[in-house]
Amino acid sequence: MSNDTVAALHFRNTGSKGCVRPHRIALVCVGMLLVVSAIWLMQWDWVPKYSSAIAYGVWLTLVMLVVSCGLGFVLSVPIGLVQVAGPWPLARLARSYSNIIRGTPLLLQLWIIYYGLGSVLPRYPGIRGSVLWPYIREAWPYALVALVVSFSAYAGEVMRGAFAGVPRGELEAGRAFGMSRWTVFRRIWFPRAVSRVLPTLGGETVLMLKGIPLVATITVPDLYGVFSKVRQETFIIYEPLLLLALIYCCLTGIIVGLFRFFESKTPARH
Amino acid sequence: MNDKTDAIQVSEIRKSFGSIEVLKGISLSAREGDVVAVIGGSGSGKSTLLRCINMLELPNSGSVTIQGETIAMQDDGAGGIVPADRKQIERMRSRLAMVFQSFNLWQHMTVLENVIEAPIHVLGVKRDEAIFRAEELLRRVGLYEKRASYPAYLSGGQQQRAAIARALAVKPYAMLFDEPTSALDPELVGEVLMVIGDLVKEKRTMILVTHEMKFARNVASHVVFLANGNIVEQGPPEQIFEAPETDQLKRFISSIH
Amino acid sequence: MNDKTDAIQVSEIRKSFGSIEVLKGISLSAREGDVVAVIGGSGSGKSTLLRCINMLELPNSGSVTIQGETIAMQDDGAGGIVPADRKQIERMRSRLAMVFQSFNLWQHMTVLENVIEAPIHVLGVKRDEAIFRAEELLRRVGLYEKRASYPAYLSGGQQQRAAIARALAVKPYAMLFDEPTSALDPELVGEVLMVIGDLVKEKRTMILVTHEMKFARNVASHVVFLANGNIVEQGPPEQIFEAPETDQLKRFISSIH
Amino acid sequence: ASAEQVHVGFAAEPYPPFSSPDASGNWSGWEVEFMNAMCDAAKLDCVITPIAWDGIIPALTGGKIDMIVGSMTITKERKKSIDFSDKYYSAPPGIVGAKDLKFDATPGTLAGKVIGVQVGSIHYAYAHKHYEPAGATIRDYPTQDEANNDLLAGRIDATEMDRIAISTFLKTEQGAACCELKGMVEFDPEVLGEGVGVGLRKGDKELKSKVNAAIAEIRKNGTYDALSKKYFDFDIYGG
Amino acid sequence: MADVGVFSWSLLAFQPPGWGGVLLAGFAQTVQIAIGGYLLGLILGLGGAIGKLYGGPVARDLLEVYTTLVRAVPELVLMLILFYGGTDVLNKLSALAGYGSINVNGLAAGIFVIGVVLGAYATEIMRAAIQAVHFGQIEAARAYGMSPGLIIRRITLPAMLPHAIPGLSNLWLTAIKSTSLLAVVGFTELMLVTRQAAGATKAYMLFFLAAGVLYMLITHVSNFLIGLLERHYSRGIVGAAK
Ligand SMILES: Nc1ncnc2c1ncn2[C@@H]1O[C@H](COP(=O)(O)OP(=O)(O)OP(=O)(O)O)[C@@H](O)[C@H]1O
Ligand SMILES: Nc1ncnc2c1ncn2[C@@H]1O[C@H](COP(=O)(O)OP(=O)(O)OP(=O)(O)O)[C@@H](O)[C@H]1O
Ligand SMILES: [Mg+2]
Ligand SMILES: [Mg+2]
Repeated sequence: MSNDTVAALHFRNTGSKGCVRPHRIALVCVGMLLVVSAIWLMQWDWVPKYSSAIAYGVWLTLVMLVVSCGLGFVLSVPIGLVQVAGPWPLARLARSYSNIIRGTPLLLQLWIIYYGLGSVLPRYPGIRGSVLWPYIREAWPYALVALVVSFSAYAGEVMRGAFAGVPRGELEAGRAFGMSRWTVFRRIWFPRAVSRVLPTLGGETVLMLKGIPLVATITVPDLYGVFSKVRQETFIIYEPLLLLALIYCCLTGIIVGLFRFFESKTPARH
Repeated sequence: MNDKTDAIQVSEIRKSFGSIEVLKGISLSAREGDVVAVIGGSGSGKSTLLRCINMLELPNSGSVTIQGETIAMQDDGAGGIVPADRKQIERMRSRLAMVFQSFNLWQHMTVLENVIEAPIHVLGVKRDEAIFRAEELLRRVGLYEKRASYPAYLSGGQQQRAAIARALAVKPYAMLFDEPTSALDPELVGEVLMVIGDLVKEKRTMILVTHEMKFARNVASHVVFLANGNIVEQGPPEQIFEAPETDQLKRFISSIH
Repeated sequence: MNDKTDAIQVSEIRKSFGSIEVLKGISLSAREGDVVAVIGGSGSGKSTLLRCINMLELPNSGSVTIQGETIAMQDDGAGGIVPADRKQIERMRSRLAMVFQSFNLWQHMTVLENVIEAPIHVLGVKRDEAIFRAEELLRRVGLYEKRASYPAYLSGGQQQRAAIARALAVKPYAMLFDEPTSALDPELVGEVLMVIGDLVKEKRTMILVTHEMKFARNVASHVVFLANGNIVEQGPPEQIFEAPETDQLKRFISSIH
Repeated sequence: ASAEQVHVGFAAEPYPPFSSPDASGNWSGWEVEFMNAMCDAAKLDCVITPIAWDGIIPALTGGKIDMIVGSMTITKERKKSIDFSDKYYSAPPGIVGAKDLKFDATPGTLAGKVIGVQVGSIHYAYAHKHYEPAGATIRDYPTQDEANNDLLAGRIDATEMDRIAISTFLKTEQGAACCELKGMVEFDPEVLGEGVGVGLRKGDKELKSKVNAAIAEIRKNGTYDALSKKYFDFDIYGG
Repeated sequence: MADVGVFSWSLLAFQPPGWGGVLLAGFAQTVQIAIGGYLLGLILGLGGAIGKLYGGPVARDLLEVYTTLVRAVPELVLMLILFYGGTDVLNKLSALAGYGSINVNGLAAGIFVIGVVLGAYATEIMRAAIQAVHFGQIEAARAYGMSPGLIIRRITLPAMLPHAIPGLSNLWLTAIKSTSLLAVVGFTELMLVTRQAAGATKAYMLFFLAAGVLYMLITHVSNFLIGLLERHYSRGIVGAAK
């Protein structure tokens, strides 16, 4: 470690991105070796049998991800905004909401909503006969509610920082041109805030993806559920977990790639 | 000179932050085509005055009249005043264009988008037309080549020129400049002053806070010297710079080079 | 004058960034007590030259001698050179004190802590003694009252003065100043120039990159004009400012006010 | 030397009347007493180690525990990864459902119904094999307890569990109020297996023979019947 | 069924048959694992960050693989892999070395798993924080002849702290919450005892809410302490500490 690497790192950042440097080749070889030996030495005969179940699990996980992040984000905007610019009772409310949700594990929230609330609800007379009953008795609505609530709290915190971080001067410039409050919000505050925190939101989305397996504990058969089924039925211990990890890596890669794409559409910060 | 109407009239503006009174009853008027230069030490309240004129800062008392129309204010019930009609304020502001010391360009828009934003979304100009005019303005301030760049990639001087183009795009009735060159490298000051000099030749009404005394002297039709929230002296530039009356102004002028 | 030894001697320094050659073989020497002012347009390589002198930037070729001791370099096997002995470089650097354009004060330390840091941790001075000396220095630059403040709470001029005190605290053999006033408000420039002027009176060896021509002229014993990575002209200030020979220098001098 | 320590894996979730922890952290239930008797007979120093059911087999193969006493049925599939002792009880499974719904344990009548089962149990395997193809929806619960709870709440129509668990459930006030035994399922040896045995690491021959000997001994000397009487009014060992 | 909506608070008594004592014991376990895992994560993170910034190319690539993988795979899956796979590998190794199977202490295993997961996040947080330190400050240190080790110790680390504290404090809250996942591998922490208590007494809502209160308690106390820390370490940063 020389002085000058320190300097070079700060200046060059990621100047040379060559994948063909010798040590990379060696690393890739080691990696390939691991993969090949995993394929050879481990047991993969169960994969074809479950492939359609896995595909369905991926689809279900993605649907839950998109819906919960989408709705959660929509909720997060007012949650973040009122904390920055809202009247204090609303700001307090949003603050407590965000603190409570972020202060307790998602697993606990899922259980409270499904086993706790869900077992209290049916005891109210009339509910079983209502048109909503077919949904209330399913597990996925509870999962979705818990995920949306969770995402809205985390993203709300991100958006709070984002709104607060937009330089006041730019908002004032908007007002100085006679923009109405709504126009300032729509044209400047919101897009500017979002463009600043796209990477962070990307990170939150990955976290959400990784939180989804917990819904398997309330009987929603997501991707993780499919694999625990595989494990229970075949009694193969590690192989399903490894494949599952691989699939999650791919999904994460896709999410990260998507956010990179959006980021490239917005101007850099520096 | 008396046949010109008052473009901007500020009367008895007072403004406190907490217990500190920053403006202690300032009155000021600029007729059409006037260039009023506001000078004064750091912290004397120059920026605050400018910001009170377009109500980015609400004065505690006093009134502002633009082009004969007084901004309606009402008591806020706590000893201060608040605008009575937000729509009026928005309309007024769209007639005054402000150029900030720190540019305040919208970082998420290209230079061109910055310039067409207010015409389209405030004045309701059609997009094509706004672009046409914006390109003309950018050519004029020498930024046509940079129209597709984001502000972060421009030098300070270029950013300031973009901010001026953005201000001009709303065809403002009057312009407010807050130290348009103080955030710039000495080498970039020149180009911005040149652009402002052009505007002066066009006889645009302007209120200009500046540290560049030489420039103020050359372009201003009227100079106002602010100290401790009061107008200590005002008059034509020759008088202010060559025959300062008060000690305060004399000290101030000698301290600047 | 010839009996003075060479304090800093730079010979045939070349430096490229990628394919652009920024310094094209610069030689320069400062004798003890000399004040060398380096002037030149933006991008002419002034900062790079200064940074090469204390090896913050590694030159591609050439050598630097401080107080008679040449910094040992060796081939890096890729056509460039690298320091042969890191300890030597660290020792050399502790004799040269650099004052940066952007101050570069350590933000997590108070002014006093900034000033005592290098004496204690590089020179091994005892804490009490370092504090004693630091307070003296801070008094001298007029910052004694601010010794317990963090840099972020100081004005630009105060920060620059703190940076100068920090540099003086290592009892440097020579000082390198990189545009010590260009990041400052016009009003703050004065106070920093005054402190530097004091150092000049003490006959401290200095290399000074500056945009303040008037100042350069008053304090420098020798002026070097850089353009495109070459020394285009050098000599005593009177000659450089009053009788420039090359067109380039003439143009440069006329462009600065 | 005195007896060596043996870590006995118990499913961490309560499974009355076989095993459930109380507030002081003591485990009680038929299976706990059985284990104690067995360990005494085999002269083993047994320590209860609760492990989530989901991970109990990896815990065994990974050496965290040395045997599983967790009402684990001996099945062909499981035998691929672990060994079993001889059986120590068996209980045929049945279907419990809400009183106001009409169906029995045959796949045809369960079409369109929602059946809850515990992940990884034989009931889980059975339901997925026989009821799902017939048109029933299977919901997988981490524990039987939660499935029962959802049955009470009306969120599932039925659950499959073994006869002993059924009788315990139907003895509770809420269980009796809402549900009834709809019928015993048709036997399928492939998934329903050969009774419940102690799970052992593959190749752990020594422990296996000790356990088998101990089970035989407590059955012979009456200890087994004595402790079973406290919990059940029928022969839990089965035929 | 009679007591719908009415909690029987006696279930929370500290002495059995109340479950309060069990809950608190689980809570203590949770806090222990969280602290242990967090400290391990910090150590890994600091090493990782320095390795990533200043290490050789191989070290940098390996660290990149570590942080990417760990951050891409759900904690639940990682825990299963590490918890079972880890002890499996350990046993095999010790068997190779001739020690026979060793029994891994559950607490140590939990701390290890949490630490490895948190380490990946801590690496990224600290790396970003180090990079956020204005380069001029490091350059100034070099200009005064400081050696690289001295620079890291005296300038980089303390200057980075204010940038790292927000991320690291979030990570601490994550640490507490992710202990709940150990319930899935049967670790007797707060979540698992909650579930046992709820299952045994059927008072689901009561125990879930009680657990929620305990989690809130610790996050609140943590937030308060973090606030103090932050104020202390962001001296010198304008507008940092409110
Ligand atoms: N939002 C605010 N809250 C509190 N005090 C303020 C605020 N804005 C300005 N001030 C104070 O009001 C005084 C005048 O500020 P103002 O910015 O108008 O000065 P200025 O003349 O523009 O100075 P400069 O030349 O340094 O820009 C200063 O003392 C400043 O600290
Ligand atoms: N690390 C670097 N990588 C690439 N190019 C660089 C680097 N540092 C400086 N340069 C380039 O070298 C040239 C000289 O830079 P230098 O900073 O020495 O100029 P300068 O004379 O100090 O200018 P100024 O007066 O604007 O500070 C410039 O064109 C600059 O873009
Ligand atoms: Mg101002
Ligand atoms: Mg420079």
